[in-house]
Order: sequence, then structure tokens, then C-alpha cells
Amino acid sequence: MKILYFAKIKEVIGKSEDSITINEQTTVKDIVEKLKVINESYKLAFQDLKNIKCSVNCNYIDSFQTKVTNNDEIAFFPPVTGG
Amino acid sequence: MKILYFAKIKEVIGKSEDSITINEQTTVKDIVEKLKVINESYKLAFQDLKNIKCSVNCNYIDSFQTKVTNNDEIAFFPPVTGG
Amino acid sequence: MKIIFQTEKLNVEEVLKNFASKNNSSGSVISFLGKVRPSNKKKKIKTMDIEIYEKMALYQTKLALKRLLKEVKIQDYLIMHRYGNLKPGENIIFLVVASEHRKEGFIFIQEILLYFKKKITFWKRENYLDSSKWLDRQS
Amino acid sequence: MKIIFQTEKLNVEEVLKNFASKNNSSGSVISFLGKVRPSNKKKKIKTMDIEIYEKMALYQTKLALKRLLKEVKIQDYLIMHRYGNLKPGENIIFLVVASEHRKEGFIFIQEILLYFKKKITFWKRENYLDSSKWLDRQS
Repeated sequence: MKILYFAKIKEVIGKSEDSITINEQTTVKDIVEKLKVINESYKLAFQDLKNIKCSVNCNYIDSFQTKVTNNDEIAFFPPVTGG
Repeated sequence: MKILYFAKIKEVIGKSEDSITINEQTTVKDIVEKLKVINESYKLAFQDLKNIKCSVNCNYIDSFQTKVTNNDEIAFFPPVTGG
Repeated sequence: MKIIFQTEKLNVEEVLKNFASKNNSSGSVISFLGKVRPSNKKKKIKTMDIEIYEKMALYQTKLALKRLLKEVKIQDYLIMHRYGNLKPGENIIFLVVASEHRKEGFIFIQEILLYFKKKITFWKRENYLDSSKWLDRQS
Repeated sequence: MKIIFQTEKLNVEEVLKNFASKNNSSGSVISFLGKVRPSNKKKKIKTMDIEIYEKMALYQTKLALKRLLKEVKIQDYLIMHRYGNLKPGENIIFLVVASEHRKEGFIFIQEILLYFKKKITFWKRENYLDSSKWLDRQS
């Protein structure tokens, strides 16, 4: 599964994407927990989840309990500030 | 006193302005009555006063009872349709 | 900060270009362009005559601006309105406003348009193929 | 009916000219231009970086349009948003809408702007003389 990071989250983590393999029926929350143990940067990037938006295949998700599969493209980013 | 006509009122009357002399303390209503007796065109132009706007020196008047003097510029016209 | 009423065609792109570069430090530049439509209630419009009471139009526009600028903070504006005989597709009115933030710009431009609908002394007559009609306020 | 996200400068006058002449039969053409401001809370802005998640930005813009066009009847639109490294005074976003009447145009353009503030995946970072800051939603 492809995981993308943008803006401040990308900066804190220090990279723009990861590729990981998950079991079926994993929640986004599980993925976040998995990422947070990689190193301190990930931990810092994901410490305040309520300020992080997440999309699955370009759709905003309502809850981090949303389930995803290996074919999905997930992105984590701060609230948008375009326009 | 200068009296100006615009748009449909100008068309019905057949001219764009008149110059008349009035006594002090005349109301706009009195002027209209005076104009209406000139001929049938004026009578027709002023028959439906509630659809006629009037300005005195470029200010809209609230009532045809407004008093005017010989130095004033009066204009009669339909509601505006610019923009 | 200009008000221009003219019979010559409104060359809006040139105007916008100069306006935007002059107001280089504004965060928001909003423009409204109103044009003669090709038809009205399915009647084909051949031309449109726009009449002006120029002295009063200028006076009322300045009055409107005076009131509005007390309430809305903007950085620059340009108000252009054409009169005379126009063809379908030609520009009638062009408004541009520069402001720090977009909110004030949208309020300003929509309020100015309301003044043109209600107070500022222009009148439109549509000329069809075999008749013509002065527009009513609601058009 | 175009959506353009690009790193090249937005040449809005040329675009507006072509758009207006293409939509010659529209009564109303409204444009919004958003630019990089010279400062924010008195801090001088040296440059602004705009980041995009392009696939999602395009997808969300189309989604927004699909919803909006069900409710608002317009004739044509153009949506341009720049990304990359910009200087103060440079154009960030340019929206144009052609409609028969102005009301629909104002609704359309303000709604699209709201989508850009809330849903469409662009992020701005302001670079000051000795620091830089990702903007928060409310800015």
C-alpha cells in the first residue's frame, strides 16, 4: 500500500511517501500505530491526530477506524490552506 | 428652473428638457400639474406618478410635496435599470 | 479609485491588467463584467440603448461609495459603465475591486451592483427586430 | 470548463480575454484573483511555497463541481491554481465564471473558493526573512 505525506507532516517525517504491506481488514488507525513505532519523527508527526486529515483513494475518511487494503492509496496531511 | 426627462418619459413627452419659471415655495406636485396641461403627451407621461422617480439637484426626493425653487434642477424618470 | 462613464467600448482586459499590476500588494482582486445578452425571453436583441443622466449618476455613485467605504475596507476600485448604442456581447459594466482579503471585495462589488440596480441613473432599452422596449426595474 | 493546476505563472489577462470572447453570449462574467500578499501580521513575506496533492486536488475539484453544478446554473468556468515557489504579488488562484445572470456567478465563485479553503488539497507555507511557517486553516 502506498502512503503519502504532505506539507508539515511530510517535513516532520522527512519523506513524502512510504510503501508498506498490510493484512486485509486493517484500519487506518492500525496503520498509524505501525508508522509511529518506526522512529521519533513518525511519532512526532502523528502525535496530534485530531489535526491530521486522511484520505483513501482521494476521498476524505470520516473516521480513523476506516478499513483499508493493500490496493489503497492513503494520504496524511494537515487541513488544506489553498485558494 | 430646469426640468429634465429621461428614458420612456422623455420619449413620451418628445423632448429631453424644459425651462420654466415658478413662484417660490412651489411643490414638485404643483409643477407636475402645470406640465400636465401643456398637451396630451405630458398628460400621458405623468399619468402614473407612482412609477415616476424625481430628483432635485441629483438627490432623490421622498415625496412629490417637496418644495423647490427656480434655482433647482428637477428630473423625472422611470426606475433605473443600469448595471 | 476611478469612476468612468463612457460611450466608447470598455476594453476590460487592458484595464484589469493595469489595475492588478497597480495593486500588486492586494491579496484579492475581484471583477464583474456585465454584457448585453443575445436575447431576452426568447426575443432576439438587435441592439441595446443605454441612457444616462450623467451628472446624477456620478453624484449617486460617489454617494454610494461614501456610504460603502465607511463599512467595507478595500484598497482600490474601478467602476466603468457604458452608455449609448450597444450590440449583443458588448460590455455594459465593469467593476474591479482590490482588497486585502476576498470577503470585503465580494461585499463591495455586490453592493455597488445593487446601487446600479436601484439608484444610479442609467436606463436600458432593448431593440428587437421589429420593436423595442425600455426595461423594467426587475429585468 | 477547465481546471488547471500549474507551476508556471498565471497569465490572467490573456486568459480572461479568451474566456470572455468565447462566452460572448453570457450576461455576466465574474473573476476572482488571489495573490501572494507582501506580509502577514507585519512579517514580511519573502516567498510562498504551495504544495499540492495533485491527484486528489483534481478529484476533489471535480467532486465539488459536480455537486455545485446541480444547484447553480452557469455557462462556463475556468479554475486555475498555481503551486511551487511564488513571490509576493504573484497570482495564486484565478477563477472565472460565465453565467446568464450575475447571481449564479457570485454563488458559484464563492462556493468554489470555500472548497479550496476546506477540501482541495493545497498547502501554503510562508517563508519570512529568517523563518518559515505552514499556514493554518484559518489564515
